[in-house]
Amino acid sequence: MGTIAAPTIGYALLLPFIVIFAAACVGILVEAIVPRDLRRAAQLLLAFVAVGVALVVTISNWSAGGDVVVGVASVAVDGPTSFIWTILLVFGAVSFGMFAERKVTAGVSAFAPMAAAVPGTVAEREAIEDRREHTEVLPLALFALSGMMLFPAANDLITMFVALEILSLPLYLLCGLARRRRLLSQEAAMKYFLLGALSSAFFLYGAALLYGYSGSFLLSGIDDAIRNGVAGTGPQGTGLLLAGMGLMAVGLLFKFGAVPFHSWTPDVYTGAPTPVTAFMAACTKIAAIGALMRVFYVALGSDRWDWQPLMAVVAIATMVVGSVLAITQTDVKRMLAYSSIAHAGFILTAFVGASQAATGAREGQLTSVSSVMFYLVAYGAATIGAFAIVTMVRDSTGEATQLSSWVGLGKRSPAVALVFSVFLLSFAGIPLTSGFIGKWSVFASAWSGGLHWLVVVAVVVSVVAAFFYIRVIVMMFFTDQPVEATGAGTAGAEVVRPGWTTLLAVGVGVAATVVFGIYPGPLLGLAQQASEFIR
Amino acid sequence: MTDHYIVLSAILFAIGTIGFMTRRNAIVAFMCVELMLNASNLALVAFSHKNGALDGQIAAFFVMVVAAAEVVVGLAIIVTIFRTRRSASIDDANLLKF
Amino acid sequence: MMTTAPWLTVLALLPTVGAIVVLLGSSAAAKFVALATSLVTVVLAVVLTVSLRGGGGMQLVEDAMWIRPLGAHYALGLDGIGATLVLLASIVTPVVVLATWSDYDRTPDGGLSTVAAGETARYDSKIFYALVLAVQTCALYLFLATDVFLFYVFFEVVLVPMYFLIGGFGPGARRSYAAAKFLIFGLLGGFVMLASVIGLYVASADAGKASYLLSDLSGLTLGTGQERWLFLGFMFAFAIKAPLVPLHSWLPDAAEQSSPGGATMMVGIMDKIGTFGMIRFCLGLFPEASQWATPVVMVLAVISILYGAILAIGSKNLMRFVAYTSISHFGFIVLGIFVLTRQTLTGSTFYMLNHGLSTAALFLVAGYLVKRRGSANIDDFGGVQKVAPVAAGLLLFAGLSTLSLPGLSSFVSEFMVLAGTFGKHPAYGAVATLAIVLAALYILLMYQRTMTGPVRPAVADRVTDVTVRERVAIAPLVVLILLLGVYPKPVLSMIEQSTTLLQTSVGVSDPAPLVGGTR
Amino acid sequence: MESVTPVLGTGLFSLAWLLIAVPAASAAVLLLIGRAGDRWGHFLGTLAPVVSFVLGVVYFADLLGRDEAERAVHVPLYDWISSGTWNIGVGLQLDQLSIVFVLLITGVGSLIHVYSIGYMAHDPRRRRFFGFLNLFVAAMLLLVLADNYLVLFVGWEGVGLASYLLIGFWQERPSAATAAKKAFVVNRVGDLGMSIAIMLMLAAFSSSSFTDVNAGVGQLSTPLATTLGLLLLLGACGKSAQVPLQSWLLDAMEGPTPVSALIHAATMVTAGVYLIVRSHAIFTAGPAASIAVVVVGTVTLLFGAYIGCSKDDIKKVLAGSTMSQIGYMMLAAGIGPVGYAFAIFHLVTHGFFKANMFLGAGSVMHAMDDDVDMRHYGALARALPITFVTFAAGYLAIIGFPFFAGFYSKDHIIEAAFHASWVAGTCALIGAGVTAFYMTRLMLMTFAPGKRWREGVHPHESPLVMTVPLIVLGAASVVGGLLLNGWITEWLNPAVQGEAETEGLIHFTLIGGVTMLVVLAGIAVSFLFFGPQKVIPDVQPATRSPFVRAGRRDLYGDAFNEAVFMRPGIRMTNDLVRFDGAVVDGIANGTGTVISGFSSRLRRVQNGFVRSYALTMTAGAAVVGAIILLGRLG
Repeated sequence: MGTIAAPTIGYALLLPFIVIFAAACVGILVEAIVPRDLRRAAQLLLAFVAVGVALVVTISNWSAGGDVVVGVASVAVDGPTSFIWTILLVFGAVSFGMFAERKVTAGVSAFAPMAAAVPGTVAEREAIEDRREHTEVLPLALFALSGMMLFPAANDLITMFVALEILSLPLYLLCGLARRRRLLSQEAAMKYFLLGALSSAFFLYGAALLYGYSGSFLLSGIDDAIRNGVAGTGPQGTGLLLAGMGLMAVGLLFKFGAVPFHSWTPDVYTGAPTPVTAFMAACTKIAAIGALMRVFYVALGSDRWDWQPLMAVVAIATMVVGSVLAITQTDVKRMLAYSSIAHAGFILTAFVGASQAATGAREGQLTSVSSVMFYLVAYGAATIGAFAIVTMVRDSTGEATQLSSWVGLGKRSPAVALVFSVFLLSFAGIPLTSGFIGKWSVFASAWSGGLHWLVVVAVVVSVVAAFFYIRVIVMMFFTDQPVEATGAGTAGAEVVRPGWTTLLAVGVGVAATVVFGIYPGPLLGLAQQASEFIR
Repeated sequence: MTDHYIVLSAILFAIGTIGFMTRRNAIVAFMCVELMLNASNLALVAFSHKNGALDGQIAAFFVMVVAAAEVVVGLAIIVTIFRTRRSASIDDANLLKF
Repeated sequence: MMTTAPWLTVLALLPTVGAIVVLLGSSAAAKFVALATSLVTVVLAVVLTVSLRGGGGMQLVEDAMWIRPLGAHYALGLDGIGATLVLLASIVTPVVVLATWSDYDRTPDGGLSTVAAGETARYDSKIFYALVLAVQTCALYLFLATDVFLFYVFFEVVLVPMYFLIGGFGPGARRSYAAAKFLIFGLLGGFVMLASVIGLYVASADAGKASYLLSDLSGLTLGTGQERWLFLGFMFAFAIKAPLVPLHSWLPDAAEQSSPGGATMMVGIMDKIGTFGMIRFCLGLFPEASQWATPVVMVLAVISILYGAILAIGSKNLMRFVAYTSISHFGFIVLGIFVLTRQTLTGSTFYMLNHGLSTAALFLVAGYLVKRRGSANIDDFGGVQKVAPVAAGLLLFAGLSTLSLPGLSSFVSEFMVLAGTFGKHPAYGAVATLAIVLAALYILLMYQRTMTGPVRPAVADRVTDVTVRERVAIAPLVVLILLLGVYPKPVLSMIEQSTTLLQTSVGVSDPAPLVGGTR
Repeated sequence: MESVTPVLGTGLFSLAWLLIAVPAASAAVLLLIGRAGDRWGHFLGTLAPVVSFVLGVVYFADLLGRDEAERAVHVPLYDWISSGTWNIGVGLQLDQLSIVFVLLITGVGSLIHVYSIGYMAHDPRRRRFFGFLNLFVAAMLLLVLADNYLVLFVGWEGVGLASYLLIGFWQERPSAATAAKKAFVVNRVGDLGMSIAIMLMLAAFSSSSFTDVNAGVGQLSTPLATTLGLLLLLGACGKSAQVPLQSWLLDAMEGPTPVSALIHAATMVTAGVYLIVRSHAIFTAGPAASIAVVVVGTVTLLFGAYIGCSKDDIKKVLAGSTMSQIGYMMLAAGIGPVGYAFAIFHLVTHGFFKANMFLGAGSVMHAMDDDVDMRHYGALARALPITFVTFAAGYLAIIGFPFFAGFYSKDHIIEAAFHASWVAGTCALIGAGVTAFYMTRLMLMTFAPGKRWREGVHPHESPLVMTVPLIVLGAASVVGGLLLNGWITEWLNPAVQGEAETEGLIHFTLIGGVTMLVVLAGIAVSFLFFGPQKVIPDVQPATRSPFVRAGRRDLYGDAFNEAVFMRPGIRMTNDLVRFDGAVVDGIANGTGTVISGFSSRLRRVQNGFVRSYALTMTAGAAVVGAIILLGRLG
């Protein structure tokens, strides 16, 4: 000993993350250097190039094969990581397309011209007239994306915590940047921030307790401790383990939007600018469930008898609350927020099932991780597509998110209503959409894990969930236009033709929903191959 | 001996949690979160000491950095809201509900 | 030549192609395209059915791996049972198209057609026919699928076009409610079945190789408890679709709020999926559990028979009336399936065909009258036969078919079910036979209230006799009902070959005659 | 018991299906052709039963020429329902029994068709009427020619359908529509028994053919055979309007009178008797069922006679009489082998004289502007001489006046009944007296002097096309008994395993003498009340006599049905409709309401306050801890 061995970093494998992170940093510089007129173009170019490069590298690393722990054992680049990175990058890029949209809003972006200006003041009006905009949103989003990539790949708790904050902090800001309805946007930002900070604290304290139990931050170290009982055996040690497990769960479930840690979701999704909502709804959920599975399968997998009942209860609560509350919503974004909660519940059923090779899943059988990952693709595609359509349906006040103004959309804009229906059907789990295959696979994993009763509950809740998606379809296609009521706002919304980037988001959503609904085999196979965490 | 630190950290964490739920001022609420983070730091350091390894203490540094970054973002948000609403009460921001 | 091409795929996709052409073409052309497509489908269906060789097993089999990780195959096959229903789905569709020929055409000023007083259809004929063809495609896939997953997919998908058919073209203010109710019930059944479908996958994966092929699954050995649970999931879904009391409450609403064409597609074709599913999947996959459940199912079936009949007597709305008669008839079909003798299985399968034909006739003729009178309330009619004797005659014929008059096809099937049941479970058979009295009562009461007696002024003003086109639309049904009543043998023997195989695989044999060797 | 094995029909007999096909085809043409056939439809419709009659005569002649053992001819046509062990074919069986029916149906049927040409001349829907009549003839022929019970059942229901269509022929009259429906539904109750009987046969023998059932029934346990017999009896009661399923027949008189003559007097309603006689082996194997037949027959013969006494509607008197006469036939059939041939004998003669009288009644109504109330008749003998004479022939036949048709057929039955049981015999005897009473009453009220015509009624004799059938049937009423007596028992006995004794034409016994006296007494009583010198009130006089009121209300048959079946049935239907709406549908809708109510309530928790969200989270964390601990403890 004596000499300090140079740490092996494994830059090649980390490259996708590094590229995104670096691009974000460069983006900050761009803000400082590039003239205002060119900034937007430069940022867009930068972001898309970075995502493109990262995607290429991820895929090439993945196809080269091999699950490796890199970055001084802090990051695990294994099958699930590669899969999650890929879908994160794709969905990230698609959401960035929505960030770039300017056509629907008459030449300006969806973001505040000057976030610091108090709404309604001269300063704000000037900024509007100046056609200023915050091009920082893209670097911020890139930072968030890099955090999201790191979060599910983190192999030790401290890295995970740092990643959590990297992904959260930019999102807090992004939430407050809506151009219209500034007050709501700011409120959303504050709520998200305060509650997010609280949950981070829970997560961190849980991490500390697990460290206290095992003497290691490494997931494999905790696993070792549980298996072999190294450090804190005895009742006190067990108490640390259980408390740590519980607190970690709180922190992670918060990010995932599971009941009872979901309260922020509807408010933030509603208040945030719709592109940000789409980004959050799709990508944060991916990152959070990735991290959740890594911690609970790798570090706490040997103690799953302790957390499975807990997670089963949470899964049920999440499905039920999300679905039931969505029924009475009157705002599209809010309804989609509750819907995302319900989907979190469905995903959790597979997570609880914990059907992995380590727990006796057979060769060729769908594992929990693979089914969750497939579900994420289906859910993400439909979510981003649905929010993209939300940005297109507008009236005089901006986005017409009141469901009442969607009435009769099927008559006025059949194509858009049809596409939206496809997303809704996918959410509802109707076959020939990817949502159905997703539902099938998560329930199958739960069943494989022996949780037959949970599947039964889940299918019954699915009916309730389907009900509110159908309600929207009814509104679009079957409800008659109310005879022009006197009040404003009841007038039906119109679909504004968006730019190609938003159309791309819709297109990717539809394509993924339909293709993976009809022919999901290859993607499922891919998910299946990439479903085991490295320890 | 270490156990006492752990207990203290737990108490601090609880105070932070309760404070967050009871205080209306956004800054104070946020400070309560900081208190919880520091409780975690204390626990990390204590466990590090107990385990005879340094990684817990290093972790505490990470946490401090992250906390600092969080303050930056948090204060920015709170200040903006304050400028808009002329109030730092978190109960006043109550447009989004149900 | 018949064996090389994927004929079953061609058959099932023909309506889809038609639907796409309908959607792409003009509204005016929609009905012609729909009629042409559905006629080609009939021809192909008949040719394929006739070309079936004996033996009763699956023929014209197609099998391709579809979703490998799930073990789902794109697998189709035609046997005697499936062929019967394929014929039904093929025959009823052109009849529906022709019977609704100009109902949903746009008015000369481009407005939508009126479907009831003060209500217009929500869409025009283009959408209507596209949806009808879509339902047909789904139905054909359902009757051809030899893979559980493929079946399940279409089991759920068919809800969507059907839902739009009800909600978009129904006559009443409550059509959205009825459509939603239809869908929710359908989804409830579908999702519960999903649990069982998944359970099957896990069981087959545990057994070695995940596969949804019927042929693989039927060889699976399941634990008793497991088999029963899985069975219940399937049965629940089928019992909603077929509707068995007490899971029926969606059907009267859906039928009442449907257009006649939509109701025909729904009750005539789509609901057969339930009873077909019981035969193919409940019996095929879970023979032990099916026998375990038989007492309960038989009780429910008998209750359905009587309950539906009594409620039909009490119905005040023509469409609702037909729905309740169907509930009664589905009771017979289910009873026959679970009694599990050769006669009842064959009879039930044949019953599905006959019920489809006679319900289609009943719905469509009622639809002619409802369209003219502008109301489906039984009390709004009276004396129609004086002003529209042919319509009244057709309605009576359809009614007689519904009450299983001997000499008409439905008698053959109903009698087979009843007599077969009686031979094995005399008490059930005897109680179920009460329905023949109730059936006479409900049909003739309805006929008396609507068609006979003094002509009501509103009827005299509005109701005219059916047109030639409308008669031509119903004619094939009439001919088939008569023909199959007098000479059902070709269909029966086709079905029987498959039910014989099924009975063997379930492991049941017919009760021996009380007095042996008289033949 | 050894049974007759039918020989396979070849040659001419392989065309026996034409018997049925001709009227069926004619019916199809008439019903489908539309107005184009209005001009010639009734001719085609009349031709069809005539063709069948001619064919029937040819077959009859052929059978006459055969050995007794070869007179049962089986003509299999095709496989109908083959499934499992069943192999039910459609086939015809021409034997001594069925050929008698064929001749009766097509013979009397042809006459009635001819008569209808005149009777329905002014009805705009005459073509359709003939279509329905043809349909009836086809179905009735199928019924009697079938070689197995299931095919018989097809005909059985077919005649029911035709009966329904014809009773309700004047559909715009609500009473006609109701009567038609009632007839069908009550018949269906009988069919219930019939259906279950056939099911039982299939369960027992895997076959429903007469041959197999007759051969196998001996091996069946007596209770089962009795059950089978009782079920068939239920079917027979429905079709033949026997107590307790009698109530439809009186209402069925709503139909046009030729229909009443053909269907509700001569042929269809006697199908029950045919069924019992055809099923002789079953009743032999289950003697208790035979006793039930006797009881039903006896009760009905009195029941019908009673009703016949108290009606003023000429058709209803005849209907009551029909019930009563069929009661005699049932009684005969129930007695067993000694009675089968007599039952059929009476059935045939009854077919003649009752058709005759119904057509006569039609002729009277025709003259009286469709008035059916006998209190508005009187003195018609002079106005309608041919009708009167033929009617009188029928009258004498039915009361059993010596040497008229009924004299032979009915007296045989009364005698046989006395041999079987003195109770049944006495009842039959009383029935004969009552028959004489009400028939005399009818004759007196209708034809005896004393006009009670409504204003504007100018009776005139019917046209030739109506009177010729009357004459033919009147002649048959006179000589039918003379011709058939003796021969028919010889002819039928082998087919029905009968042991009926052949009596000479002039054959007086003690019972016969007593019968004669009773009949005379009935006539005398009738003259006492309704004689020519008596004033018959124009409207039905009110009465407090419970017996008269009971008779006028059909002995409370309808009241009973209403109280026991209809009203509870309606109540149950209404309750069930309410139940379906409130409970079954209520649960479905209620679930939705509960969920959305729960949803609106739960929404309130999402109150927008960060601090309350934090509380939720913390509470959630506590719950998480609790669950983990509970998991550990459990």
